[in-house]
Amino acid sequence: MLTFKLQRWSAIALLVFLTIHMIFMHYVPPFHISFDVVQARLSTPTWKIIDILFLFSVLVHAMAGSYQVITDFESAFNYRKALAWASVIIVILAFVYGAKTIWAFQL
Amino acid sequence: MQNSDVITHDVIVVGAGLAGTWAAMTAAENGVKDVAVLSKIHPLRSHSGAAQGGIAAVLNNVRPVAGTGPRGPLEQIPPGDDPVDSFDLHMFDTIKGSDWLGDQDAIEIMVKDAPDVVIQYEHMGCVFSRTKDGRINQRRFGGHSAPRANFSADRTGHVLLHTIHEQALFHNVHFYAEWYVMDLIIEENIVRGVVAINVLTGDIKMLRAKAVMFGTGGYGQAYKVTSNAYANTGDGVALAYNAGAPLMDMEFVQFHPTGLYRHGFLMTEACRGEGGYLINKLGERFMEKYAPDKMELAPRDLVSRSEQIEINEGRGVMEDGQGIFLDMRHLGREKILERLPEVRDLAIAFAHVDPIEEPVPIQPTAHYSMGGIPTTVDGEVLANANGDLITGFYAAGEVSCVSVHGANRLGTNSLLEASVFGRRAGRAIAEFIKGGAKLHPVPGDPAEKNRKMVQQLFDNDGSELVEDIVQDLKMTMTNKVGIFRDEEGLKSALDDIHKLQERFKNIRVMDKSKRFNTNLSMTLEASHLLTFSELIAAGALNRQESRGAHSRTDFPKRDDENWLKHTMAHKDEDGRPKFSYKDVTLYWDRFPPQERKY
Amino acid sequence: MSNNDTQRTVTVRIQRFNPDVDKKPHMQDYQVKMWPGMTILDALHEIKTHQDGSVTYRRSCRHGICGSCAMHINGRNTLACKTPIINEVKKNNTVTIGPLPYLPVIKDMVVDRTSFWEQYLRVKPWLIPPDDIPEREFRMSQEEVDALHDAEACIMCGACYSSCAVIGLNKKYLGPHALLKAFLRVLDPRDTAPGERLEIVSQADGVARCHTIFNCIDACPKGLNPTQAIETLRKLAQKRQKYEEAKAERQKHLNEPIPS
Amino acid sequence: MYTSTGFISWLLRRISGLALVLYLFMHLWVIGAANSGVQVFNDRLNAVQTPLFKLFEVALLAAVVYHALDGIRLLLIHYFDLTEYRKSLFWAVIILSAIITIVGGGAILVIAFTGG
Repeated sequence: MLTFKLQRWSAIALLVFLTIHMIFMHYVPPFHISFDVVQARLSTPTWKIIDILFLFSVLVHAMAGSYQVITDFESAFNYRKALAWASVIIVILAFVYGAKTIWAFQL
Repeated sequence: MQNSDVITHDVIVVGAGLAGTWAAMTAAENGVKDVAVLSKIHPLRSHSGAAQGGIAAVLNNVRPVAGTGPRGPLEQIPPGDDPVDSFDLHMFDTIKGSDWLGDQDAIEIMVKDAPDVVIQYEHMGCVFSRTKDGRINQRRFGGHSAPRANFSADRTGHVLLHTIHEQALFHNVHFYAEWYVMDLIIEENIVRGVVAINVLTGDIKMLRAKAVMFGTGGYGQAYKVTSNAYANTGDGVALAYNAGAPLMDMEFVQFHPTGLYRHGFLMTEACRGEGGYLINKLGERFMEKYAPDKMELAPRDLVSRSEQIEINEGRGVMEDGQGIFLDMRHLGREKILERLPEVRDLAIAFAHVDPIEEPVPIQPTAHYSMGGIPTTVDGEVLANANGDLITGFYAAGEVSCVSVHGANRLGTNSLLEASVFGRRAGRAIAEFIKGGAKLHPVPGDPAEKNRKMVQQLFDNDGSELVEDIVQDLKMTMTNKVGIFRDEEGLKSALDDIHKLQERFKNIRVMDKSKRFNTNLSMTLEASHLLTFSELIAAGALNRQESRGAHSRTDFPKRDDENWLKHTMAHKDEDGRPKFSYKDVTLYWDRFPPQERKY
Repeated sequence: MSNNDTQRTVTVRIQRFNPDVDKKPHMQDYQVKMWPGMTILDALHEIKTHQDGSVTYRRSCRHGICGSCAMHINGRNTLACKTPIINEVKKNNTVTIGPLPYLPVIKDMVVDRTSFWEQYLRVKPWLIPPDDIPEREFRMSQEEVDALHDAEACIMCGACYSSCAVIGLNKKYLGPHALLKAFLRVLDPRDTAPGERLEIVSQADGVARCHTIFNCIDACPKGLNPTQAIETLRKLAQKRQKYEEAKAERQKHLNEPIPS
Repeated sequence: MYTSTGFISWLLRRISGLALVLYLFMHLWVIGAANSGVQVFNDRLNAVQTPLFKLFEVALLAAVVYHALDGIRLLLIHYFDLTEYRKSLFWAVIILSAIITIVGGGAILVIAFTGG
């Protein structure tokens, strides 16, 4: 039920963040993306917060979804505890890596 | 006897419908630890679940609105107002319905236990329809002079069956689903156990028990048009009869007035209870002629006969004139959807008729077996007309004959009978076991005997197909032992049955595999049909009167002088039935026999 | 529909499999002469009793209330007894019949429903009533009864269970039938263990495992809606405490008339 | 196998979901180049902004749009008890996804090939 809830709430968050992300990255000029473009955007704290939250919700949604897909198989279902921990670790690692990347644009 | 072939339990219940499950659950509830239920189909598939209209009990929740007559609207009885219904009234209706053949002591017990049983169902989680203030709702039913059919839309049997099955599971009753009982072992009037085949594997085992209880249901499959399930082949009555127990009042077979045309599926009596009409080809409500007072809500035997007369005199509907219309259009969409949803689905699925818009074609259909294994009011099986018992053998429900239904059962009294006497049997079994009942030895090796019998059936490379014999039997029973009977027809029926029994010796079983061989069980069922059909015809031939569901055109009057008694059939040494008779218990001062008019 | 049309001969294609003799299932064709109003079950009966006694299937009541004869007919699960054959033989004059999918086959159309009944037992299908049992019935309003309709009308035929893609992958999942039963007890005003039941259905193999595929609704021969029951249980599971309190409050008035 | 609109939607949802998970980690790796300095980032990003990758982007858009709309459908069904409308909602999602993909994907391609 926890997975289910995480997935539902992250899905709702994603509907907001992803729409923003898609529009700004693909449909608002400049259309060619480079370091400067990203840095210009990320210089405002609001964008930084939005991107951090976006990153977090997308990771949660992705790993909760993958976990569900995998544990639907009865053989994997029996190892669901291990798989859950693996998912959590992947989320943490990817989040740290992603957050570091967002931070990198300040340089 | 190999030990691994024997299974032992304290109590073995055969049949998992209402009566059997009630008995098993009650015995377990009362401290018997080792209760097992055998059923040839999964317990929740039992035919009790097909009952639709309701279960009778004097609860006094509902009364007719004053001044609206016998078919007017109903309302809940406000707190403090006088009750309209009473035990005496329920008793009288049942006795009159039974055409005075019901044993009045048993009827009194059933009627007085009824409210308690229904309330227990409710407390166990049964979902009943409700009145405005939240009590169990009640409706009218044929032959009942007050609204006392407690119902759950039109699937009452279904919800009762599921409820009681859940409770049995809760009380750790062990279920053997898909085990077909093929032999009952009684020696020296003491029950020893049963032999059963595990349908899944084909293994045949001896199951020993201190007490064996039968709740195996009725024998409606002997007729061509029937509301009964494929499973209702009267296995219980045939097994008991073959094992030496007597059978009582087998000639009384109820025909339900409203079976769906050609299919025979039940269109519940509640269709008429809620206000539906019966209409002939001329558009007449013909029940005016036959029961001016109760009209469509006269008892089933009377309504079925009236329909058959209309059909025989050429006023039937449909292409072959064998149908009658059940008209519910005036009830309105809302009432039909709320109260009769399942019936509507059936009519749409099988007759392609929506009762909201069109009248539904129906015809009388074989429905209920009043006769069966004679028992006391505690479910103990009688060994003879003197009242001796078969130790450890119990029966309740449609397979038994207590007898509360006499010559004709009233609607909603069957669910009640199965529940009340199933529960009483359960209590009696618990006392019997706790009173130090013993496991009696089994003489010989009955399992091996049955294995050989099956092998013989497989080896018998005859030319007859089981189905052809069964179909011929059904035609004979319907045409000659049906709603109307006479001496000539019954004699010829007996003749037919004897010939069919001979033909059966020349059968061929098509499937000879071990695993899930339903061809084998159908063959054994057919032999049971042939066994008890003979008793129906012979009992009907002997009974030279018309009473309830038994209607002789050559003896159209009831004859209390000679025939106010139960028929008991025993198996003679030569395998033919031998008849004796048992007195009916009557309260002469309270309910003396009178003419039956509606 | 002309009389001639309803009485033509049709092909019934049956998936045959007896694990004792066959390595794998194979199809076998039978010719059956239709009569007006014939159902799939009637056709099977005709085949079994006159052509091939080894064709095996479960059946009992013949009118859609016992739940024995659920099988896979022309690609969907339904009750053989409730399906007119005329509606099914439109393509090539043939109807194809097999066992319920995703379940081990015992013989021909007979499947092993063990997991189905195990899941049914897991939700504790029986009512757990209050300690204080009144002399008369508990009071319930007709609205409260109506809310239970789908769960109470369920005949446990297994058509939904064996149409569910999740069951196809994972027999540990409770399945629509058991969740429908759980719904019946959770919603029943008389049941005192809604918390315990919601706990059971909230486990990893409970309501969260439902992926809203809706096959159960499409398959149900009684027209019931298990998905809706599952959605309701999901909502209740997320506000369990509040629901338990509301129910405890309702149970204080089980002996009192429903106010009009 | 039991096919139905619900089954198809479930299958599409899973396939698009798994594709998006793969894409997500690729995306993280590409953007992660920022950790290695401006030059690496710009090189890597230029590599994935060629016209070929723009075509992949349209496929990505289709997956995201379908996955999101199907999710919205499930949310609507959950919160507003719309199980009765499951089939029409499914077709609505398919049609809407197609429209958005064509319009949005067209825009991406137009921008890419006209140089923005």
